[in-house]
Amino acid sequence: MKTRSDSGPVLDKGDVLLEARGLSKGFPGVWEHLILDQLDFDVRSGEVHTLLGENGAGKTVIANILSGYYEKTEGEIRVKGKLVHFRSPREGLAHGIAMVHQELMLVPAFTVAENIMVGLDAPLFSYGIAGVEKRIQRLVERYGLQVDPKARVEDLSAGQQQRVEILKVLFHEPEVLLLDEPTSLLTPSEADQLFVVLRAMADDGKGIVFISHKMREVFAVSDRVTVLKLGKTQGTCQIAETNEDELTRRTFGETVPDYMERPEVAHEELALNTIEMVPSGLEKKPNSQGISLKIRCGEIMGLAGVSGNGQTELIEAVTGLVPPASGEVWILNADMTGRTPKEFIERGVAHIPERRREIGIVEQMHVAENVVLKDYRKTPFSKNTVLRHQQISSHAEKIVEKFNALVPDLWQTECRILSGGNIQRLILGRETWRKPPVIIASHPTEGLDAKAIRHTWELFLALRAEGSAVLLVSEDLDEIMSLSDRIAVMFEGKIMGIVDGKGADREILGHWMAGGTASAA
Amino acid sequence: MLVFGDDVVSKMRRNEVNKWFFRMVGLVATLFMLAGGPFMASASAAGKIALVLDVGGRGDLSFNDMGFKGSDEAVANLGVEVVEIQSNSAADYLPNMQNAARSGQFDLIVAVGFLIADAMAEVAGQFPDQKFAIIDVTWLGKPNLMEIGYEENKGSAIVGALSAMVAAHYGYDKIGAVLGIEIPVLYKFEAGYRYGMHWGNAKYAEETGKASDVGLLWTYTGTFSDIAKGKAATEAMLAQGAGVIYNVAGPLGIGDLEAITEHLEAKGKSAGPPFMIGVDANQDYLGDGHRVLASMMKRVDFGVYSAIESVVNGTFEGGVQILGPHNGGIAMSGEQDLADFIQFGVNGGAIGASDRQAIIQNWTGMREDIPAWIWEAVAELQAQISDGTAEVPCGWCPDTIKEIRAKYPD
Amino acid sequence: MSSPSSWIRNLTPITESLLAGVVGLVIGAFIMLAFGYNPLAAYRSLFVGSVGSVYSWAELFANATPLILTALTFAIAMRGGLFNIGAEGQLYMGALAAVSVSLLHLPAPFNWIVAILAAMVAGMIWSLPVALLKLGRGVHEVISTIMFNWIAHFFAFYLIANVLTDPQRGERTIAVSESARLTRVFPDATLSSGLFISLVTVGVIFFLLWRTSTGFEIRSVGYNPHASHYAGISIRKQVLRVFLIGGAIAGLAGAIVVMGRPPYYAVLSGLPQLVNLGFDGIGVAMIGRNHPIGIVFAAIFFGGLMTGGRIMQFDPGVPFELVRVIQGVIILALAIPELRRLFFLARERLAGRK
Amino acid sequence: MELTHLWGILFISLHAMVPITLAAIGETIEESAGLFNIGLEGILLFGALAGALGAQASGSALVGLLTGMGVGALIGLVFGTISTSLRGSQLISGVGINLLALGFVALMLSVMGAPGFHSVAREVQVPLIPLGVGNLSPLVPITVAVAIGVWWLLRRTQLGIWIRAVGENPAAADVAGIRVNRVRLGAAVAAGVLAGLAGAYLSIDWFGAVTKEITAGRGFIALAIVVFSGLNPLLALLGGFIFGFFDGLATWVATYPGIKDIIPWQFVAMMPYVVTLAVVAGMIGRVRFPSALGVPYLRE
Repeated sequence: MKTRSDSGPVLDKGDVLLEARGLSKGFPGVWEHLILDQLDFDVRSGEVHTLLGENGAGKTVIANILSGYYEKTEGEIRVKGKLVHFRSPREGLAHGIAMVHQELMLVPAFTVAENIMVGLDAPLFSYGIAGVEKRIQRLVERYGLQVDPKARVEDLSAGQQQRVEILKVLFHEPEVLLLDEPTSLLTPSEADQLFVVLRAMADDGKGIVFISHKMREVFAVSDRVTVLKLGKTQGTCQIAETNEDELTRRTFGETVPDYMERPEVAHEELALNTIEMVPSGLEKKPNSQGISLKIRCGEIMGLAGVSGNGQTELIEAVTGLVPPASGEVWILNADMTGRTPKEFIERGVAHIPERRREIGIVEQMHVAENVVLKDYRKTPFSKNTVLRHQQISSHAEKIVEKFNALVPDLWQTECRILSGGNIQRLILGRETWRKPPVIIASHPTEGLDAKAIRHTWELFLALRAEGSAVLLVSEDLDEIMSLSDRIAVMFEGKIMGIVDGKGADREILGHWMAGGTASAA
Repeated sequence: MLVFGDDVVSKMRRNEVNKWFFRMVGLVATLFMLAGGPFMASASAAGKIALVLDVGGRGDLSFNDMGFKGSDEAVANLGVEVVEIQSNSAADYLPNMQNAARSGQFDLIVAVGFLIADAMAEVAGQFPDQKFAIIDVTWLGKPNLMEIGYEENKGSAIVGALSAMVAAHYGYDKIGAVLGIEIPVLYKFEAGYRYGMHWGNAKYAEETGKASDVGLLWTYTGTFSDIAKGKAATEAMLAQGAGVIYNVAGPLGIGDLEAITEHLEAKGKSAGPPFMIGVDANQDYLGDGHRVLASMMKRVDFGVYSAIESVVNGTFEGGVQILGPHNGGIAMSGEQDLADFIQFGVNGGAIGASDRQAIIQNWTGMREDIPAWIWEAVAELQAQISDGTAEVPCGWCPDTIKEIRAKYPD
Repeated sequence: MSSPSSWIRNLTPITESLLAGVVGLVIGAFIMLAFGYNPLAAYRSLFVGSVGSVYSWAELFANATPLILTALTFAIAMRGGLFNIGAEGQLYMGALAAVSVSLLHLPAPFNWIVAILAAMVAGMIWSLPVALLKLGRGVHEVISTIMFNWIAHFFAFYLIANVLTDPQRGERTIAVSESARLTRVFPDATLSSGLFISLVTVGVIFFLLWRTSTGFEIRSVGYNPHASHYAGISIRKQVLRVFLIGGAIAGLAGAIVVMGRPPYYAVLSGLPQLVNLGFDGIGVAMIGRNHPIGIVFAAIFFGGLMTGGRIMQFDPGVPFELVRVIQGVIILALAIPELRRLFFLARERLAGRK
Repeated sequence: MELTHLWGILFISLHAMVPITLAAIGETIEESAGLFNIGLEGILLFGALAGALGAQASGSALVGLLTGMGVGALIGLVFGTISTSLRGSQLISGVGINLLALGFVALMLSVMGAPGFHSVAREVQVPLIPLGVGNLSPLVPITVAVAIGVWWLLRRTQLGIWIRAVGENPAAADVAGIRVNRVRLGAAVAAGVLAGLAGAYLSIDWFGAVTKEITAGRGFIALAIVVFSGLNPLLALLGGFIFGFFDGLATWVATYPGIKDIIPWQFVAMMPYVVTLAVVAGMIGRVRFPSALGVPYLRE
């Protein structure tokens, strides 16, 4: 497949397409240190250049600056040797630089074609939707990015939405494509398909910048790799000249254990029990079937799966946020089907939500208020509906201290100015201080540094030792395998299988995550 | 994130702005203090008058504007100075009256509108040496207060008779009344109009030998401001065969007349019938002079003017004065005051000065087209009302208006 | 927490509001010049007329009294994430309910309390369908409050003309009985003890919002309904609460106007003493940043403009409409958070030029 | 009921529909782009005054309509600037516009002769189209055309895609290279133009006069109609007609002899409001508004 795009320029392999020298970026007032510090980086025609690094290493910021969405603080950027200064993403696009954002930059109410039209430079009163749909079809066929141009984006799965994002930039025939963690929403096989696409585009002479923190992917697709740590480059090398261990060391500093040893906790009582339960929102899926999930007290159940396969709906059902479409939810031997979130909380269900800024906290309220977001109505924090600030303060202080949250002031600081990591610390503290019998944790360590991740894991194990049941929902297979007593895999609203955490086979899990039906050994 | 960055920068600047700001506030306050001499200004030679209006304010081309007309004439003829005080809310009535009285600079304070009655009662008692006058109120009884009441029912009876006879003459079997908010003063208009219609029907039968059964269409629109209601109500009445529409809702007359104008235009005509009857002021000049048949003039201007005049002449006396057909305080519009009111309309921007001649011509033509006996009949009723032989009912409250509606049905 | 610099920073909203006030007055001055009035003389009257004497202060507070309450109605809804512009209609109902209590001829000590309670209940009843339509049928409160305001308008007209009519004085309803009238603070000013009821309400709402779990829930839902649902707070309950509390306060405003605004103590036909109090409350709430204390200051400011505006008509002869123009410009200026910064930049630039 | 009555009520409804619908459609454009302007009432009032003055100064109704639109555009520009580049509060500036208009228009009228009132000569009013059964204002078909045109604009053009994208997800639009604030400003000006036209219609077509209270709450009714329509201009047209119909019907029916014995006029007058509420409550499904409605856009 060597068909060139209709308008794409002919490029020689190996030419430097995009080059950054001494790139720095600071957010004064928010971060004391520079988020990017004197970074050199380039991407050449015909290569896939991976930016590898932990969360918070500055990968996204680089991409945002190179594509024109952020302005750099210092340094220079050249496109094919010519010094440029982008003030907007559109200027970046005009120079052939396009970015696919990690968070979806889509209009949910629009169709796929309409979403693509948003970025077109068409005359005001034209309406080229038919042409756009046709061209999408062509791109879909060429790159195997299966998606219906007439479908409404909000009806698509996360993986499909990701494809729309890629289609959106492909439409502009970019020379350099920056993809920020594009696989985070894809199944392993979808990711592999994407890599084929990226390869094909590189072979077309485009330069691909691929951002990832997953080692497997780095080796699957890259030509070169640059490791980034806390805004500083740890060096660039050809993929052929390095290996996984070396990269892991450079990226994370240490390797994670496969399975954290822990003593047996023998409880027979069921903490969470769903009986043929179909979460609301999944009942319309083809062959939806009831989920029967049983978690004993003192057990950590890992729930693996690619996002968008029903985990969110399952969590909503077992926390009472949305009553299930059918079936029953039991918590500690009480039928909680159809009860309110408040009743679930009172029954002892803690919930560490995935969308922490959106539902985990009230951003405009102060730190202290957020710490008691679920407890303000209980003694000692209020008495006869009157809040007792003294008690709330000292409690919040304790939580902040115990979880090392960086918080300027309990009653002056609105939560919105806190970083994601600090918010997560507050939420972890709020949800676990009562030692709840049931903890539903969704991506609990996302955005935390390595030390905090370690703390969190230890916290879960400690709670487990005291008899708490944990439902750990994560896309990070490493985390799930390290922590879980048992691992369940979810795909398209169904539980594909459950295996013991100790000695779980990564390949079988991956197979289930992609919808395969292989049985556990 | 940039936003937060900005905020931090701005916070550093805020303190400085604050300090600077307080200095400025101080400066402004000082300026205020320095700006004036003593607060009360001196009174002019012939006298200074305060005119306190209710919330309707000016621009109704009827009641309130008539009050102004009276004071304007006093300015011109008597050399007094007049200060207009508008009320934004009923809460302003008492303070406005008090402020005027307390200032001591006014020789007379005139309140226009019965809603101010309670405020007047209090202030007139508080300031026994201040002279007051009030329009549309007759029940307060203070020695320093001239109360001027109007017999709107009688005037409405006269135009009611005219409406019924003209409608019958042009072959219509209905007349209409578009009223504003349901208030007692409007009951008086309604009562009189009903009486007049029945009188006119009887007179028509008597004069022509043909039975006349012109009926009444009427509606309270609940507004003195939404012109659309006047227009829609008038259109409805025209569709039901009304030949004359009585506007008893101030500015809604604009809509009444617009409806009539468009109704005529659709027939390729400009002159009525159908006609409108104007209210309070002489509104005959509107509609090119030939779509407003007549107006029930409530001479608020006379009331205001005579109160001012009595102060200037030193003949001011407290007590009730009733203005009605007998003394010209209530009258049907006639030729003598048409020119006067054309000027009123020109000043108000309602018509252009160049239209004057055409309007007078049209108006004369309109009136001449109506048989002389009708005008004579109207004059006869007016005389009967003046000498008391014709007793026009006056519906001041809901119960009496119900009786009147039963006695003089639609 | 209480360093001097933070103290002055806490004043920022106040200085911002004052700055907007000054900008409004300056632009108003130019408009006056354009219409041929002397702005200095006008502002002197405005100033002296609003704060120049005890009497003018009393009038200022009398004007502020109902505005504080209608602004609270709007503000508490805004705090709860709802756009309740129904104070206008609820106010009418409250006023009429307070008047109708005098039909009961209750003994003196209870009379005023019953009248106030009746008004609050009437206000709540009038806002209940708004809440129910929202909860049950998803009808946006902007639609329902606008419609209910108009329905209240005509319903009030009906009651005034047919049910509560004073048999001797058809232009108004029966009066509130003597024993239910709120005491006048000064013999000749229209200020009554209603002011204290307003201020107590401010205190109650302040306490409710920031010192009780109910207020916690209202604010939490207002900021983020999703997170509140997650935290176990019933959103539906807050919607109901916010409308009922708001309705009660607006009803109270109506009661205070008829019970404590001499000389009427009755509802006049056409509702001239009530119309627009609800809508003006929205402006007051916005200037006061939907904060009870801010609302008190904003209401004083509005009340001052109204009071001084009366005097402006006397000597300089500036028409009352101009006060509204100034109010409008001030509110527009208040809408601009950047004003402070623009102002600073302008000053910097001027200083640089020297 | 006779046929003439049906025609009469129809014409009243159509004429009442015009100002509400035009203002509502303007607001629809604006809200599609994410701006919420509560100041419609004020723009209508400014438009009414400007229309009358323009028509009289030029002697042409067309110029009057254009003047109304121009002044509306100016107010829209002020609102848009405050709400976009100045990052101001849309609600507060809307309330400010309402108050400013209330004061300014009354002030203007008071220096123009009779305070509070200004009439427009018949010759410079918009000429009506005689249809035999009644006279129709040309603004009626224009309003229908505007509704269809704006529907087309929002749903079937590139510009419409941009406007709606800016309202639904300004960050996504920004990434796609759309100047969010510029589009919003344009939408605010367009809304001002339509509201200004609606205002001019009041003074130089429907009533032939300006008064200080000429709008009588129509701006707020238009806001309600926008909510009713769920930002579909065609539904706004329908909503405007329904309201206009029942408003006209109420006033019309109240004139019938005998009706007052059955039901007091005050209850008849409530009809348009009750019916609108009932229709909205009876609609299936909740209306959906742009996700970013009312939220100022700041690039992170």
